[in-house]
Amino acid sequence: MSVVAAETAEVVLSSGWFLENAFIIPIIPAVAFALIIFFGKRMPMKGSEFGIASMVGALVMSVGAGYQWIQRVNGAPEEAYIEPIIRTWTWWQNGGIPLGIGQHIDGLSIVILIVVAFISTLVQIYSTEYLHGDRRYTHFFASLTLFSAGMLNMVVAENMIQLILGWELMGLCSFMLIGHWWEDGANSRAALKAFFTTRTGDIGLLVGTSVLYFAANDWTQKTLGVSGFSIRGLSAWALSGEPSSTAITVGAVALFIAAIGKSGQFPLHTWLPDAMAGPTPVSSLLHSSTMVVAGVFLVARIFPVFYEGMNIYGSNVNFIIVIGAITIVIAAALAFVQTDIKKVLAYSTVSQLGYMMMGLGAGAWLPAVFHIFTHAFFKACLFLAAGSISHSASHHSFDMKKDMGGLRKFMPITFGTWIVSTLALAGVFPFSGFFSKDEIIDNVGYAGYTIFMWVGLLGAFMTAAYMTRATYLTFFGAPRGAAAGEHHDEHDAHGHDAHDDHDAHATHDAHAAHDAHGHDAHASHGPRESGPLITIPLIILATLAMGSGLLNAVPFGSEWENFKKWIEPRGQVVSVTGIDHSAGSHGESRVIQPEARVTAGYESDCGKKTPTDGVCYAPQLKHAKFKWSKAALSLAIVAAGIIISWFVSVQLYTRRNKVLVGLTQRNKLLGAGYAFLVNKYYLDVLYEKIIVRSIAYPISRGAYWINQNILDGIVNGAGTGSKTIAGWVYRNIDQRVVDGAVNKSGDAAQGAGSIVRPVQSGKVNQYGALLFGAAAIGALVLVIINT
Amino acid sequence: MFVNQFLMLAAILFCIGVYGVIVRKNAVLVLMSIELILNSVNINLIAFSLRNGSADGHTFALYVIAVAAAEVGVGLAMVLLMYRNRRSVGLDELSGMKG
Amino acid sequence: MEVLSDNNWVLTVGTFLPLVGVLIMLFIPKADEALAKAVAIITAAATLAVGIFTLVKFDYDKADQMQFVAEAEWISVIKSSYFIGLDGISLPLYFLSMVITLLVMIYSWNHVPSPGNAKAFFALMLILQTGMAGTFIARDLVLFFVFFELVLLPMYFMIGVWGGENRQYASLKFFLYTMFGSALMLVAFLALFFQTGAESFSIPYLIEEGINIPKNTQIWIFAGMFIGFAVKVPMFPFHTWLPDAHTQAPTQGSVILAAILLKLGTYGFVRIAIPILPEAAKEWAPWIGLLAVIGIIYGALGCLAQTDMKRLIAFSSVAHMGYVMLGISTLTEFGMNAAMFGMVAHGLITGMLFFIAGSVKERYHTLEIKRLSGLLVQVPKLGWILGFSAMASLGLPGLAGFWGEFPAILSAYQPAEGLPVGVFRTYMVIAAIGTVFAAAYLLWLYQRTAFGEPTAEFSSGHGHDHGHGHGDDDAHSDIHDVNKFEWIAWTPLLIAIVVFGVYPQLMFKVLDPAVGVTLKAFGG
Amino acid sequence: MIASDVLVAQNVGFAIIAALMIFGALRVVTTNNVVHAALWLVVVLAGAAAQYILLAAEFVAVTQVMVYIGAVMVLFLFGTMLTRARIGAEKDLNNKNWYIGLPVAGLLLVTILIALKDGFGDEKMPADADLFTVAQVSDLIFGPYLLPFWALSFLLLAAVIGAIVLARRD
Repeated sequence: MSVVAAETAEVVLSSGWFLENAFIIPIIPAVAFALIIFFGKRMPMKGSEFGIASMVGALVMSVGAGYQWIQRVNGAPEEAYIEPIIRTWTWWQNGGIPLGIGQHIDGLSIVILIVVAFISTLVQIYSTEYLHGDRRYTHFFASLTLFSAGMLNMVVAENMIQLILGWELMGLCSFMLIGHWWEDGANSRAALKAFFTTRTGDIGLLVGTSVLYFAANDWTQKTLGVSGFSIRGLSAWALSGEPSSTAITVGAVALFIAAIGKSGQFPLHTWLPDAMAGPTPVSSLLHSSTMVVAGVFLVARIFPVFYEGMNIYGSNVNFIIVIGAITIVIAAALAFVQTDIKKVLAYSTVSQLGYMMMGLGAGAWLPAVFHIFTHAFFKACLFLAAGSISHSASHHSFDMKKDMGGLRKFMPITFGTWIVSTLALAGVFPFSGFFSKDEIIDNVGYAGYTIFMWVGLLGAFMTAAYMTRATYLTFFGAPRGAAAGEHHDEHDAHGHDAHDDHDAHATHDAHAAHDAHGHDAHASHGPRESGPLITIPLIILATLAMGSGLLNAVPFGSEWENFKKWIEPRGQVVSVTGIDHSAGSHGESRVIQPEARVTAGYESDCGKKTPTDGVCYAPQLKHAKFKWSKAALSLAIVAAGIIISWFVSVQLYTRRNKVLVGLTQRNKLLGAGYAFLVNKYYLDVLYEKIIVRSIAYPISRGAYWINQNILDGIVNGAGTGSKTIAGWVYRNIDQRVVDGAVNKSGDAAQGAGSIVRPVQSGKVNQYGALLFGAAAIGALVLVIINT
Repeated sequence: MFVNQFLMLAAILFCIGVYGVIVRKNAVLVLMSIELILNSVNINLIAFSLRNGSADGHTFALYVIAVAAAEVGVGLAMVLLMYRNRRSVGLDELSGMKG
Repeated sequence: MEVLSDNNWVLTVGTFLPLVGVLIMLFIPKADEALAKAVAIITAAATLAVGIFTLVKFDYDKADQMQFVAEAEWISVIKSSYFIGLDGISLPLYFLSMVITLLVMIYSWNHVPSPGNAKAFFALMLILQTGMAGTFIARDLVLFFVFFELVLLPMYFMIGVWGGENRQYASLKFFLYTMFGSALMLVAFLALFFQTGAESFSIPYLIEEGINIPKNTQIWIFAGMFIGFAVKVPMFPFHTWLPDAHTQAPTQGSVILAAILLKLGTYGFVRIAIPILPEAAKEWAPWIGLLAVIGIIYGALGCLAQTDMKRLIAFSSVAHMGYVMLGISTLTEFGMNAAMFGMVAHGLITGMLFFIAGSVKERYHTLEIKRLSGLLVQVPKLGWILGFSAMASLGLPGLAGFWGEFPAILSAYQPAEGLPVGVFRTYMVIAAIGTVFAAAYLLWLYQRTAFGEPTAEFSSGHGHDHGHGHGDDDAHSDIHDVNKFEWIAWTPLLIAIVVFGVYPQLMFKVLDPAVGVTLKAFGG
Repeated sequence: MIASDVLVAQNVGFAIIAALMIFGALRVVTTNNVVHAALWLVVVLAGAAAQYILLAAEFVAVTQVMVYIGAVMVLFLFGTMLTRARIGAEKDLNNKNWYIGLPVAGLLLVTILIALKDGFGDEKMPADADLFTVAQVSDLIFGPYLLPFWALSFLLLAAVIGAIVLARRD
């Protein structure tokens, strides 16, 4: 193989305008945001045109970049490491060290860029119809566009600080979008909760970034001429064998906590379902396909840090994989007891994110990223379908049991897209989900994490089951409630599902949405298919949900593994001669080698032993050999899930089977389990009722009390202290309260003993006399002793 | 000059002050007597600092003067308050601390 | 240190021009308020013009050196001279003070708090301006002290005369508290003077000499300065004057107090205490850090307990200055830069928040969070600006607040050598947790005041299908959205918040070299 | 010889001043007129200042004059004015415990005198003692005695605040 190295040593990687200027992509929507804010209201389409235009622009540029990246990869030799395109400008400085902002474009960022831009475009188009006539239509598009700017910026980020910038911007936008209908307290509370929870996770982000910076900075400055924030620097440093295991482990764990918060992993997953209080397009974009994968993206982005920090491959269990596995199961379990269709999808999102995390934890980097890719399409599609249902069929209710059922007749397109995406989510061959999820499970097993492979299979079973239940409740059986055309007003919406107030919120905000819509037409006629602005995005997404899996169809042989070829960073040692060390030049652009040469031998395997002649940017990853036997197993499990769930649903919801109906009421154990699930394992109780309450009320009150009474007391003591003494004297002089004073000083006197009591004449002079008399006697004694 | 002449002068002043503190009823006068005591102490300090040939005594004499000033200030303020409250500065009406 | 003293008249003019304005105002009849205001604002504008000229003439490649240096005999008896100069650390604050004063005055055009008397009010603000600007350019301890105290009186009157119900108490507390601080500070200065051979009060000289002071004496002197400055900052536990002063002060007072006055303390640390007494600074740093993080958490908790919007903002200042002090206490360039940036950012953001609080008060005649609701419905622009400022205040990246907060936390991971690393790393984690609290109280405030529907008592006459409480529309007639004076006064602040947030290098480029010089003693 | 003259002069001066002081002090504690008492106190304080000069402590003497006779006495007079309607003699300035006061004071005096007698006997002051300069004093204040100095400034501050708060009418 080293022969290959020799002859490829002179290969120059191709580049192109789109790759060189990918940093513009986030700037487009940022500008659009400003335009919407300032001129949006005056535009004919109330500012949405800016948003859509910017998204299209971003999409075009991303695709262009993607094309050129593929050229770049194809131009390179088989195993060669593909130099990412990195540009930095001085953003701020410290101690003379310039710290940059710029772009770091490689396969990963390209994929996410395209996904984000693409789905944002569709969702914005969809929203023009869905939020038509909304009171804050313009603000909605402003936030949506700003969100895209944040996400894209995070994706192209060259260093951690820039990444944090995008990360927090997304948090802000999700706050504004979840609370879009803030007239209703429930929505604004949900928004607060979402922002607050992710912010809690961000502690990890801040701490982890700091730790890694100080641990890595010297090495990166010396070796690569970049700061300890730079992603490239961190990756190389992590694999260089430099880092002390504690530093990198602490850093990795801290960063992963941030990922937990953002990606709704256990135990910080509780905010995501509540986030469904936002308008459906928001749920579809932010809380299923893009923003929530930010955590996963973070892990994938600086994977080497986690690879070393968590000792992936090296041990048969680690933090990431455990969290991922737990999340898969608990979230899937929760999805069974939801009556709100959006909440089912929310929990399924959480569970799928668990898959991605588990994959990354097991070193299955590629399948995880691929799952981000496919999941984005089918999950967005599912949410938009749910939105379409509530928009046109169920009168802005999301309650499957109350307001849906039998809708497949009324809305065939929505139904079809829903089914396709459901199958994809369940991982049925040949839909996209199969190729990504099954790969994850397969690789997890292959990497030696057998238990977790079984957890994954269990998750697949549950996924299939709860999606079947949701499908049945929504599209089959007899129409109920609004689906049957009847208009229930706000009050019984409040009444229903007393045990789970979040459903109440969901229905409630549906009404807020309805107020916002202004036109009350839905009340009159029954369900119907939605308009083209809604269905066309659905169809597009469904198509991708079906087909996108073929990009990396492992079962069909290696020539189908384009995704792997284009995206996966190759764990090769790269000689650092290519990189110019003219760092620190203020201001002007600093291009680090768009055309790095590929040198060094291929046989040295990054991540296993430390590189000698050069640096590694990525560990060499294992890839499972695909076997139909294993696939068959998982497919069988999925099929079982679907069939069983279908049977149960029919019995439970249509036939009203005596055995099943009310089982949870009859059977103590099941009842308890049901309550446990309905209350989300009581985590919310812990967070809101116990932790937040205690801080918000007793603790802060206590601190404030200390402030007012102790600190302030000491301060005022200087002035009012003497005042009180005087007041005390005054009170005692005052004849009217003399008794009380007598008692008071009486207590003091009793302390001294009732013998001395008569001495307490209260006359200052006598006290003086006593004092000096005692002194005199004491002095006399001393004199006598000494003489 | 003897050391004692100063010390004894101080002692005499001190005792006169003590007497004043005990027998005087008017609060202002009591304060004055206290001033006498403080001054006698100062004289001692200065005398000793001359005897020992170090300036420490001076320092502390200065400190004592400052403290005395503060004490008079607060003392008179309290007397004022007391007078305001009950039109008299007689200390022996202040029998509130009676046990 | 080499000093550049070309066009050295700039600073003197920039500092004392407001006093000239005051002189002119003395001859304006009290009745003619408009004229008085006009004169005052023109003076402030002229001052700002001088400031801009300074900004232009400033040699940014030599930001680490003192520029526009002027030195003249002053009080030769005590070897104190009129010695002024400007370097990268002073420049932003010096300029900020001018901007804030002008904006506050513009805002005051139609917001003169009761009991009126615009002439005196504006005159006081001009005097304040001189004091603030002077403090930032003084290079001589006595001069510094004079300016430092000059700030005190106008603020005392501002609170005591134009303040709220409880103004007597608040102003007296503010005054005595700060006096007490500066008394110790003065003693410390004198001690420093004598310890360095009673040669000179000039700061550069003292920086040269200070290192030779025996360590124990240094520690005591530092203690004196520490209390003097800490009261001004204010650091826990010397902060209790702040909420009262802020709550009682008129809007303009609060803004100036938050934007500039609090910075005098931190500036004192950076400019005087730490470079002159490095040894003592090292000894004290862990304790300063401790108080800083206590302040962060404690201020946040204080905020959560508030029911009054303005008081909440006041407490948030305690928390934010905690970050600044944490940065300073690390004695590293990272920390100092963060602290300096944080000062300016806090000045802009909290100033903005106080403006908003003032306008809300003016419209609703209350700041009770309970009674305020649905600002976004009744005064949408004001509501969004409040949201923006809250976001900036909780340190959202892309806005100015972040650059004071994050690097400060970052720097605590690796303090200057000689400081206990473990301790500071603990501080770092606590400070990071503080950011969550910041988010909590600010967003909670925002959710309670801006979101939802207006409360019944204010919603009447606004067409919302809610219980028309006691429909006295005259009480609500003044609930209007942002007016033009407010726009003029606020826009620069808002723009600055965004600009510094998006491109912090603007300021770091100026600060960084100067900070490096300040920390020479620590091998920074 | 001259030295001895000086010494003599000193001793004479001391005797006269001491006598004045003692007499003044006695009047302070016995007079029936508060204002007179204050004025007698002035005599004593001035005497003390004189004694300081004899004891080679100009600075303290000056301070004594300034602080006491300048400030404290004024305070006293003000106190007198403010607390008493009319100036002039009056009866009930003393209470009835002279029978306690005299013995206590006497006992104390005797004891101290005895102690001093066999404490110092007829030890003499160093005749050629040179004056203490202000510089020496200030060195001490800002050197070893810095801490008490601060404590003192705290005390003064507290006194100021206290006085304000007490005397304010509210």
